Amino acid sequence: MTLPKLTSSQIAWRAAQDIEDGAYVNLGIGLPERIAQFQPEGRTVTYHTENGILGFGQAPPEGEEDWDLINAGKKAVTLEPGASFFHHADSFAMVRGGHLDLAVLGAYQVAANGDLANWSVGAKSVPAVGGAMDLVHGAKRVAVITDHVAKDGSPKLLDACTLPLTGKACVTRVYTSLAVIDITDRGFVLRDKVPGLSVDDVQAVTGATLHIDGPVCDLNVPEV
Amino acid sequence: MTLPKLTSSQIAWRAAQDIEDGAYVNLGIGLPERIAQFQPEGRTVTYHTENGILGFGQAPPEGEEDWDLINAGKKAVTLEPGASFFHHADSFAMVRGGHLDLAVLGAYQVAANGDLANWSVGAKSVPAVGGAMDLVHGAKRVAVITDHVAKDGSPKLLDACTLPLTGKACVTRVYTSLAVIDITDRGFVLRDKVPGLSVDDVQAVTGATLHIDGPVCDLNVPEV
Amino acid sequence: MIGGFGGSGAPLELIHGLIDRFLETGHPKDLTVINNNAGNGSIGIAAMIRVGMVRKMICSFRRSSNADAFNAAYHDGQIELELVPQGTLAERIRAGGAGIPAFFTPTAFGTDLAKGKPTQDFEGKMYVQERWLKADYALIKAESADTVGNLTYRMAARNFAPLMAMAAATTIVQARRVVQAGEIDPHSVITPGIFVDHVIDIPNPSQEEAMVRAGIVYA
Amino acid sequence: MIGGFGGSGAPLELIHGLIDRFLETGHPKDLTVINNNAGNGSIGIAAMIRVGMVRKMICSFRRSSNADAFNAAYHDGQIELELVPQGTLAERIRAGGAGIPAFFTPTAFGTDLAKGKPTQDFEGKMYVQERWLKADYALIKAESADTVGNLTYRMAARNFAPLMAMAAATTIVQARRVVQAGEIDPHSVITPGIFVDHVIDIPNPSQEEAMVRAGIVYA
Repeated sequence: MTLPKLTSSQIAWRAAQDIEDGAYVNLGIGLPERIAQFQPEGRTVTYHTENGILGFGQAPPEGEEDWDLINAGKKAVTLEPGASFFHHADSFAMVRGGHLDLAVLGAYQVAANGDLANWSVGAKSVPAVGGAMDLVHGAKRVAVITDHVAKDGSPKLLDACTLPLTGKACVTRVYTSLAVIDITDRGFVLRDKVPGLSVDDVQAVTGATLHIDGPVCDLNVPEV
Repeated sequence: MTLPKLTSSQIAWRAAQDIEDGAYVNLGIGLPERIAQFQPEGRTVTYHTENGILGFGQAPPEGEEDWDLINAGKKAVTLEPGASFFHHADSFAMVRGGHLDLAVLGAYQVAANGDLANWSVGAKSVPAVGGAMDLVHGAKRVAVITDHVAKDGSPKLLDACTLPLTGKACVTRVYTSLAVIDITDRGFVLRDKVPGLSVDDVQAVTGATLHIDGPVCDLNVPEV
Repeated sequence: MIGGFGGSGAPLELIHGLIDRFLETGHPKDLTVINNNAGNGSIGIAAMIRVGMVRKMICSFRRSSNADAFNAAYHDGQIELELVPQGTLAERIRAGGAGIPAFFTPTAFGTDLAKGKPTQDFEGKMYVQERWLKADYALIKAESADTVGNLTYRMAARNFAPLMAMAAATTIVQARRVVQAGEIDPHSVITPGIFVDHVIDIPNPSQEEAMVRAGIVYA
Repeated sequence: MIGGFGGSGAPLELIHGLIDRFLETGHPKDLTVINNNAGNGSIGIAAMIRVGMVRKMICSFRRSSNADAFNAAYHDGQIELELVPQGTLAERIRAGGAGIPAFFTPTAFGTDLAKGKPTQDFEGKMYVQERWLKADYALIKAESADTVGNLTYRMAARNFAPLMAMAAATTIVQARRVVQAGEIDPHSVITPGIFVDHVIDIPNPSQEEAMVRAGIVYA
């Protein structure tokens, strides 16, 4: 049986719904970046990038890129009114100092105590860490956006990470292709699940206990 | 017998002769500030003030003060071409990070090992420290400019300071009303003395041994 | 935390508004005030001390020709003083804003101001461990502010303000000029809006030095 | 230390001048290079690695679609890597420039990148002690420089450059525009001239991202 699941864009859409008006947000390279395009209308969100911009906007049309105006993913961006430039130490003062409302990152693995592994797949690879280890300790909320399981079908949500950690006890919410899960003192708490799946269906592909605490909502996401 | 001695302006004049072309210099509040007016012609010296200006110049004419353009002594100043403004953390990064070539401070007492006391006269006073404790550890050279003895005639140059320290082993040269004295691994070394005084005359009002290492020059200072 | 150094950068209108509220309601009181100085003349922080709102001052330089309010309260034991070297004060505030709980500095090693603090040898030299400073509120004065809180400052009025804006939970700014977002060049922003919570338009702000020289007394 | 992040801010003309000298004279070599990345494409730092000038890279992010030069040298064991979280890298460089030999950060606590480093509890949370980074030389790219070395930067090309200028014994700048002292507004100076030793006028600098995309190979 293939489980019904959200597309990457749909996970990004769902994560975007939780970003409050007026928030300062850092979106990690890759899938998290796509959250910006689903920002609900009427909300003003200010995006931060590690390389020294607050208030950047969408990508410019092809051919109009200015390669001094890029985000941490090296992609060309544009500026919104009220943008500012600053150096890397000030940029990470914003991160480490708790000034961001939200950071959203990708994950290889997330543990029920909030541990995150997203920077190294082990000894054979050439490791790369970027700003992830800073972001997980700085933002007021740290969320993860990821497929529910790895490409080989193994669970990414676990009792304990087996890959090298990015940070300990840092993640507070996980948006997956199957569910929205909070991380609490009790561990994983299921908040939303894809319609048509039972709690047992989601539990079966999760490597740690999913607690139920209040209603579990249907993850109704438009085709995006 | 009253010893011949330099005026305060003359001590400042002598200290100014040692400031090299191109130097970045911080002059403490009070007597040290007067060194700037004796800067030898043909030398460019850039003055730093703790409150966030590099490249300030002399006081404006009375009535033309801008009270947002002041030095650490709260005195109105002007700007030289090439000046810059920065915040207090950047200002003390310049100090602590070793970027200043010279800091000149006043002193209550200086010890033969370079200890300086210039911020507190003891328990009864309301103490004030300002930037002195930072300056003594940051600049490449730390000089003191002072009367050779205290108002009551007691020596200010001592084997060990009796007043609370500003910094340990930080002063490298002392300009006094009677002499120019270096602080070396051996202690005080007499370099210049006021003409007409013998080495013994200077030693008699100094609270630690004055070593001789090479010629002792006459302190020939114009009337200023 | 209150911005300003000497007679430049003090957010006098904000301070005086706070004094007015204290005189009317009795609040806020028992404040800990962080500022380089401990008040000059009879306005601003000096007036806060005189009316009795301040329990503790954290500053680097209290002595001045007219810091009488502080001196009187200090000698009476009504006010507590934490004296911090100026560069250490700036760096502690920056650390508070940057999520750095402690750092090492050569400043004050071997002096009374380092008594009781941990010390450590790095590369053959001794350093003192200093801790971050944070605050519930920062009151600062800016030259221009835009509608998202980006700030610029005038000359040496910048001093501690950008650091305090980072280190306070709530930063309240009085700005001489409030403009639309986009009107300040992104290159010229000194304090990005992320550090700012409230901006009040004060088009003709008082200058501390000028008021002290004029002998003005507030409250 | 070499400025730049991704394809923005790399002082390519300075780097390529250094490569030319190495190819002619065999010097400088066995360099330790500090930069956020470890070279992209076949120009700049990637070219330095390929020609064999670099013994060690200190960086936060080495992985990219075309960091082949580094990958090859790393897997051959010809180059040493010190991987540092990006914010810690920035703060360590700032600390080097600011005379702070060590500081505490929450970043990397409990991870492999904090192994062997001292940790300490402050207010109930664990932090890692990190040390300053200094360098003999910094090579950086500026937009405008004046004759006393005051610098401005273009957009996100600022990144690590102001920090590296502080932390290096000798800072060498390539500037797109060199102007007389006084032509840069003192409020707009990002790097004061005290941190700058040499300025070279490079009116039409190469942009790393554009060169990588064009597949240009240097040396």
